[in-house]
Amino acid sequence: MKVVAKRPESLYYKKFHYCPGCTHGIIHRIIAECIDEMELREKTIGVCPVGCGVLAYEYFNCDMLEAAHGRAPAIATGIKRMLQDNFVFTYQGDGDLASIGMAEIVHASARGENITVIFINNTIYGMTGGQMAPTTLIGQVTTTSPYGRRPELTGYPIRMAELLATNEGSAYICRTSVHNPAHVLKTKKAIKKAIQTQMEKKGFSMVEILSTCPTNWGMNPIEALERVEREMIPYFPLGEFKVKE
Amino acid sequence: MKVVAKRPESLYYKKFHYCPGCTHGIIHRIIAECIDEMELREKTIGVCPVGCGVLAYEYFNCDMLEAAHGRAPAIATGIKRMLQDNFVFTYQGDGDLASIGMAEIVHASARGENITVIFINNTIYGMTGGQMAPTTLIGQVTTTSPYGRRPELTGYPIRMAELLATNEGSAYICRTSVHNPAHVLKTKKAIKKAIQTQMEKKGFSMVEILSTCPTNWGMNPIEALERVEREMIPYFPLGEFKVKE
Amino acid sequence: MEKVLMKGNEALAEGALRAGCKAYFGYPITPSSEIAEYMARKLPDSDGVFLQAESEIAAINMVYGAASTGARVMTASSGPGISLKQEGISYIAEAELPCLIINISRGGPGLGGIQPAQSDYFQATRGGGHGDYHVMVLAPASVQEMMDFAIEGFELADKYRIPVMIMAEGTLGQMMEPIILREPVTKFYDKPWATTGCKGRKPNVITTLHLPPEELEQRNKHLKNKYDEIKSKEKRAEAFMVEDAELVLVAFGLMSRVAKKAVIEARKNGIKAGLIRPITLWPFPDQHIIEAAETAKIFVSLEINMGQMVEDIKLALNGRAKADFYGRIGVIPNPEEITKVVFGIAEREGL
Amino acid sequence: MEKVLMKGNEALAEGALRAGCKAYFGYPITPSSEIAEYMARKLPDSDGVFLQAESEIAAINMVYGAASTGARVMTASSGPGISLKQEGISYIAEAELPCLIINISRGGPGLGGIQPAQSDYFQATRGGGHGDYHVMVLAPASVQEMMDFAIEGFELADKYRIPVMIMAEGTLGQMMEPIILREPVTKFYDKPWATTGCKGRKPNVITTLHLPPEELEQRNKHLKNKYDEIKSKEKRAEAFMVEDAELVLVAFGLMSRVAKKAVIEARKNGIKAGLIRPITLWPFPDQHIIEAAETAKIFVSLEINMGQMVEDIKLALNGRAKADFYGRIGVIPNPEEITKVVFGIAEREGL
Amino acid sequence: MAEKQVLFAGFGGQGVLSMGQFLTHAALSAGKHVSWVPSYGAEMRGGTANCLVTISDEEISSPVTENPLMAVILNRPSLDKFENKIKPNGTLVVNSSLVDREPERDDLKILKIPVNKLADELGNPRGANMILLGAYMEKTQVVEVERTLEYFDVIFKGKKEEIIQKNKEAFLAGIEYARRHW
Amino acid sequence: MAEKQVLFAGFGGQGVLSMGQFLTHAALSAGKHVSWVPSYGAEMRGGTANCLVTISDEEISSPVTENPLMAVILNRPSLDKFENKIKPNGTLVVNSSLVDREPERDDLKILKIPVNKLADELGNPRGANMILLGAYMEKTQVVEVERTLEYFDVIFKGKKEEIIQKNKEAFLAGIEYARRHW
Amino acid sequence: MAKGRVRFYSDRCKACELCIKFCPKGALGLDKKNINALGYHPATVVDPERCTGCGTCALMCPDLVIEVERE
Amino acid sequence: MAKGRVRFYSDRCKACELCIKFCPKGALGLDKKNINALGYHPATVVDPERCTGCGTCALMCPDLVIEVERE
Ligand SMILES: Cc1ncc(C[n+]2csc(CCOP(=O)(O)OP(=O)(O)O)c2C)c(N)n1
Ligand SMILES: Cc1ncc(C[n+]2csc(CCOP(=O)(O)OP(=O)(O)O)c2C)c(N)n1
Ligand code: SF4
Ligand code: SF4
Ligand code: SF4
Ligand code: SF4
Ligand code: SF4
Ligand code: SF4
Ligand SMILES: [Mg+2]
Ligand SMILES: [Mg+2]
Repeated sequence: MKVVAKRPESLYYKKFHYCPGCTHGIIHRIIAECIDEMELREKTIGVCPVGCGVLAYEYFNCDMLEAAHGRAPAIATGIKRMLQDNFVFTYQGDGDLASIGMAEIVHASARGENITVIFINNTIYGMTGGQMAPTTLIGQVTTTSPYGRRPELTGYPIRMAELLATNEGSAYICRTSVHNPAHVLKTKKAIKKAIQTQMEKKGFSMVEILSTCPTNWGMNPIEALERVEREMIPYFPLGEFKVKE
Repeated sequence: MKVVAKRPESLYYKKFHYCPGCTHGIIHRIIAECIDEMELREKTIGVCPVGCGVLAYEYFNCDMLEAAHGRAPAIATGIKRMLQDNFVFTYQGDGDLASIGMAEIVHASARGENITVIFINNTIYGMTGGQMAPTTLIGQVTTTSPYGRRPELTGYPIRMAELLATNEGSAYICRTSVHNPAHVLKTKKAIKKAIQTQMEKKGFSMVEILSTCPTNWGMNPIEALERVEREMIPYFPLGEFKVKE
Repeated sequence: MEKVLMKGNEALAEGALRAGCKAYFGYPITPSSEIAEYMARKLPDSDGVFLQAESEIAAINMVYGAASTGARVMTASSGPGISLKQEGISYIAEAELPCLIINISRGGPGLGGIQPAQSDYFQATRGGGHGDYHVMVLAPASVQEMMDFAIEGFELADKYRIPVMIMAEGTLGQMMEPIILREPVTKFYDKPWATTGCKGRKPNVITTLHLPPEELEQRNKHLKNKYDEIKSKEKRAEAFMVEDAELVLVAFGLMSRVAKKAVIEARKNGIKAGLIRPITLWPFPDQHIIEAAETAKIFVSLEINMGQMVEDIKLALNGRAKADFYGRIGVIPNPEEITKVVFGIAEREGL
Repeated sequence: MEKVLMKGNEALAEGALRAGCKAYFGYPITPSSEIAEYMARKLPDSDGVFLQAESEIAAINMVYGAASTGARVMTASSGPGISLKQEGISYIAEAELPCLIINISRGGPGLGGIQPAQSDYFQATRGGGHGDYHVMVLAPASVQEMMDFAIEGFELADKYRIPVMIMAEGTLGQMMEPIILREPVTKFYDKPWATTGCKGRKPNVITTLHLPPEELEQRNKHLKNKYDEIKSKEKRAEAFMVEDAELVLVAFGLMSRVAKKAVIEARKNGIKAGLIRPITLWPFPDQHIIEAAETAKIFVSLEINMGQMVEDIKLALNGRAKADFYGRIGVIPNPEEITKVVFGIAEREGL
Repeated sequence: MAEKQVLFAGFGGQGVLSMGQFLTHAALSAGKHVSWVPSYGAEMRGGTANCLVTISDEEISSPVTENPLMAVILNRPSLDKFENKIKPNGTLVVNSSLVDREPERDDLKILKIPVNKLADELGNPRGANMILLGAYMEKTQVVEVERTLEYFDVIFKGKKEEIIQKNKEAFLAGIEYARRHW
Repeated sequence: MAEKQVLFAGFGGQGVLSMGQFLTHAALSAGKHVSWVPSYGAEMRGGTANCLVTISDEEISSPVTENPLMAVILNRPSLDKFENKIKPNGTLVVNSSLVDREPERDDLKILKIPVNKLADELGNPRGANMILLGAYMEKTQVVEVERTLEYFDVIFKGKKEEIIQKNKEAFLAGIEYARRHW
Repeated sequence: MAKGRVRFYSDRCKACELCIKFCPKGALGLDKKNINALGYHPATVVDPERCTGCGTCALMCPDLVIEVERE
Repeated sequence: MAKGRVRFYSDRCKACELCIKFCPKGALGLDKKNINALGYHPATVVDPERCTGCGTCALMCPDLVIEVERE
């Protein structure tokens, strides 16, 4: 018998605190698989966000830091500048990266900072109980857009991949999704490519991953995956937005 | 005899503190002329940056506020949300807007905030004595890039107009220059269009104006204007990047 | 009067609305987020503005902008967010813009925990930002006061052109108690300094820049005079059984109710205990402490931190009596625990 | 020994380099910018990293990241920028990451002015951020000390795993004096906790999150113990003519040199004056105050602010002697002015 | 009635907080002084939740306590955490569907009820908490159950009729269970 | 020598700060204790600038003072601001090219010199400050001028030879002027 | 037909049903008879014969519940 | 030829020479004989006859020094 699926070495076997069916868990696993397969665990330093991923340091079996809300790219910059041959990644939600941390992510990208950002876009603030995010879709009901997000009041969801792709310093920018097995595999590929980009010192890399928040969307996990396909992908098209050769 | 040129009502006749030949002065004047010509002085609320324009409130003859460094768009948002029929503008340098104030400007634009931003891009921190800005050109010597800006260390100059144009909320985004009379006139036109955009409640408007800093560039004022044409415009192309109808 | 069961955070938000609050700018953070959420639901009803800012920094600067138009406006956050607002608060204090700032406190430092704490006392009372400035700080102890102090806070803010902070332990924001709903405020202050467009008057300018040292000194003196006036008029505290007290507990916020229970227990056991509850943390009600020192031999500062308010008690006492400290962090200590502490100290001090 | 004429800011930067500083992250602000500019020129020589951050917030978080790899790193700013760093400083203090933070102070609040001030004393000593934490604060009084304290600051930071702040008036950063260049530091501390990749060891984690209240309380107690240790070992002050002094001036930083001159003048006129100069602002050298109170009837806190350190003096005195305050803002008062103040007080007090 | 403090504890998803709120509302309707203090932590998913309800005839000074008179425990970790905190001779109500050990204290009045099983049987798995609450209130009468039933609609004001009905059914099932087994 | 404090004041662009630095370096080279305290304000363009140089044989306690012994004044606003601060019987050196009024105090030793004119004549308009400094030092000998000339290259270390030469010329022109007119 | 073997660490399962939904062979279901310590009816193999060991269930499981082997 | 008249508020002038550079008629120059209170040789009309009143000088002047009239 050949082992097809097994927990990766780069994850401890601690239970995740995530809600049932939340795709944070899937993404953790595939990041860890990439680190295993590229044999980087002992060289890796990960930076957690404030957001549902805040405790990721309890799961990843490598050196980890916990950042202030939104500042992971600055912390990663500090680390990477001191340890240029290590693999440094951040794991950030859409509130963390696209709201409070906007300046830090835009500048990390503009500087061509040699770090890899895993960006979990679930169109909501999960951890704090379902407030609006900059990525919340038009019409979406959240606790701070109780009548649905209205563009005349709060504008339009920000497409971070497209925005960061305008920076020369961005070397690899891609948007993927994990709403079904095929896309999980594609996401894994993208993460590997992002890591490669960093290890080849080409500049800033980011994989934006469309993710679910069944709890705060008020859906069961399967409905949530369906929403990704039905509502999110049309506004947040998948694909590579920047590939520096 | 017909008066061809005269100080605009929207400026006091106080002497500017700007260095000889600094184009901040030209830009002040044409903003005031636009306000005069569109009869908006009594409805105007301007927000000054921290930067060489910090004292603009001593020059503009209308209600004015002085913001914390980089936060003018947030302050303007607070004002505009309370006074939706007034004309609210910010005046910001490239350190103010593109460095410390990156999050505020991106979000004001993403929200489609009905404000007008006059963005003075002089590729340097003027007020604090010539440090590097996010817009500093490759190779440019500043006090914090004493060996010339090197992309492998600090990435590439950010093109704010292009970056903000990716936001749906941006209604009018344009880049102009004031390095000769024809472009001064074009800049004035662009400012009017931006104001119009706001008064028609179409959303966020910004005019990025290429400006000089003879003092910190170590040039005389005329050489400085030549540099704008020779070095800045090739990297920061002029034109309209977003015009929402 | 009919009482309504409400969460502390919601009562505070409702109080702000009744005080005529026209805009809320804030960034979510536990345990304060219900304030934003309540405002998001209710402000549109009164043509008010709810806007979730991109960050605490943006939020406090939106408050700066909106307050400068003369409207009653507010923001709410918790420790880490309040830290981020420090620059903005310093600006607002200097510009003398009235507004309400809420800190529903949690444990720090760093990300810390989300459980109740009072460890932002210094930050609130000593001005965590740069420069010589103060905000008025009110510390409610019940859900009713969450509502009442929101209303009172706006009044004080307008009266003195000062940012007013309401600081409450996370638990007070999260818990429910029945409260009486207050009448809406209908009288508002004139604000001739507001920047609303200069039609019919000279332009107004709001700035905090004062390059000539003399001008800067003048501004600082002006602020100091205002602070001195507030100190002379607005110190508030609740005193409970202090007339003959030999041992005085000092505690604010929800913590003071635990302390009250301990005082009752102590009295039952013949210990002459009393309680002073500072209602204004700044200005600190030192006069109450000084008066109590006429009978009291020892003061015990009870705080959900490592010892901060105890300094203000010592400053008030200036050697008149002993000042002790008992603190926890991340938990509101229980009446049982505090009672034990009181008994212990009373024994030690021979009371 | 040959002396070199240097600006205070440059001497500080050079001191940091000699202490083995490997990275500088900062955002320009008057009157601190020369530190960044010096580092930008010199750090590349020693394969160090100079990076102008996009903001003070980014800068302090870059410091967090770089310090966590075990390197000696620093940032510098002035009032408004230090306010913006408050959240980050609270995180760094909790995470116990050694680093150097410089505040070349100017006048506030708000944008204020760029002239010298000491009005960030509370912010520095009381932790302007959220939660119970402290940074060590050193206050140099000469260009030589700007260099010396940079070296000493890194030592203390590593020794206690604590952020160390050097606070100096703008003028001290801007002025030139001849100094002796110190020898480079060659011995460094082991940092087994650093996150450098887990090759050959178990993974390291640096976090400030402690959700279980017990864990949070434990962390806070651990920090408090450390702070108590520092308080018992590291209080520093310079005493000048205090043995028999009846009137003791207390002043720190450049201001203390003005005070010293006033003491000399006063002594010439038969007034028994003395001076205590706190070198560590936190921990505050209260023992020096208490000892001086054996002869002194009155202490006068001289500050370039509206009265902040005077609270620490009062806390130290606890009623043992009077404490007065004299302050300016945006200007360093002159020896002539201070001398007059001293004469006035001496007369009033009958000394 | 002297002051009574009741602790409800279980997983985040078990409706622990709303049980407490329901009781608080009921007590308020019955003219009591009340307070409801939750543990909170939306920032943390998947943890345990609890809340403390105080009911009194007089003004409530301290709404917090470490030693409640009664505890209603919905899962094993909560039993481990709170068993020893209950006041001597207090009451402990346990969801025996999820708590797989016996309480250790012998001074407590212990009431067991397999609510998940009962809820499954009732065809209303989300009703477990109301079953438990019904049983608890029937047995202890901290607030009169009859009055509570009168106020049922008021307490659930704003909720869909169907939901109120389902909750009432579960509540009644709990009362029923208590009458039969306790 | 007792402690001497000299104030230099003028427009930002007039080289006021470097005059002071030059004097400070010269005094250091001559074995004195020195300090140089600038007004600073790169944040504000177009304002006035000044610096205070202290020279002493002993350790300098306070490097600041409000009442300098001497003031070198390059423009009118500086005269207005500082005339009354100079110590009784002190020295006031004035750039008469730009200061269009007479000093009012009569206890001061007043030395006037039209440096902008002289600099224009020298074909070195940026040399005005060095002319003034040369004249001032020659007249007052706060630091021996001969020694200063010896150390000229050291003080300007790192500058282009041509620039040093131009500065020296201007400095000498100032000495010359002082010898002839003062 | 079975060429695969799946193993469930049921104490971790949160009954999200993603594995069930995406198993191409319909081999999985919830175990209604058991409640794990997290309070859920965990997922399990209802028809082991169908499993081909394709690994899809493990690929979609957010909680590292499933290990898959194939012949 | 002159159809224009320019007026200089010389006390404001900082001698940046932008007006001089952009005057299409070469009508302007610095007044080397005067130094204004700001310390500059202010710009002035050296050849009034040439001025057409086109306004370019005022358009480029950063310091509101110049007023232009045209016939
Ligand atoms: C400075 C600061 N502001 C706010 C918070 C509160 N907070 C914690 S997580 C979070 C948002 C999380 O949303 P997101 O980044 O989208 O992550 P998710 O939980 O959705 O994965 C917020 C606002 C905080 N901890 N610190
Ligand atoms: C929070 C804060 N950080 C830094 C500064 C210092 N500062 C003042 S202006 C400025 C940059 C000005 O550059 P820019 O915005 O490009 O304007 P310019 O002067 O070039 O017109 C800086 C860093 C400050 N006042 N406040
Ligand atoms: S709250 Fe949302 S994002 Fe967070 S763990 Fe639960 S489902 Fe996932
Ligand atoms: S420093 Fe530069 S930008 Fe500022 S006024 Fe002078 S020339 Fe203009
Ligand atoms: S391995 Fe494939 S076939 Fe087997 S249970 Fe999992 S998904 Fe179904
Ligand atoms: S996907 Fe995993 S957690 Fe979800 S039901 Fe299947 S085994 Fe359980
Ligand atoms: S108006 Fe035209 S022609 Fe006349 S001086 Fe000005 S630029 Fe020259
Ligand atoms: S453009 Fe204006 S400031 Fe410049 S030289 Fe001409 S008149 Fe003077
Ligand atoms: Mg999210
Ligand atoms: Mg600039």
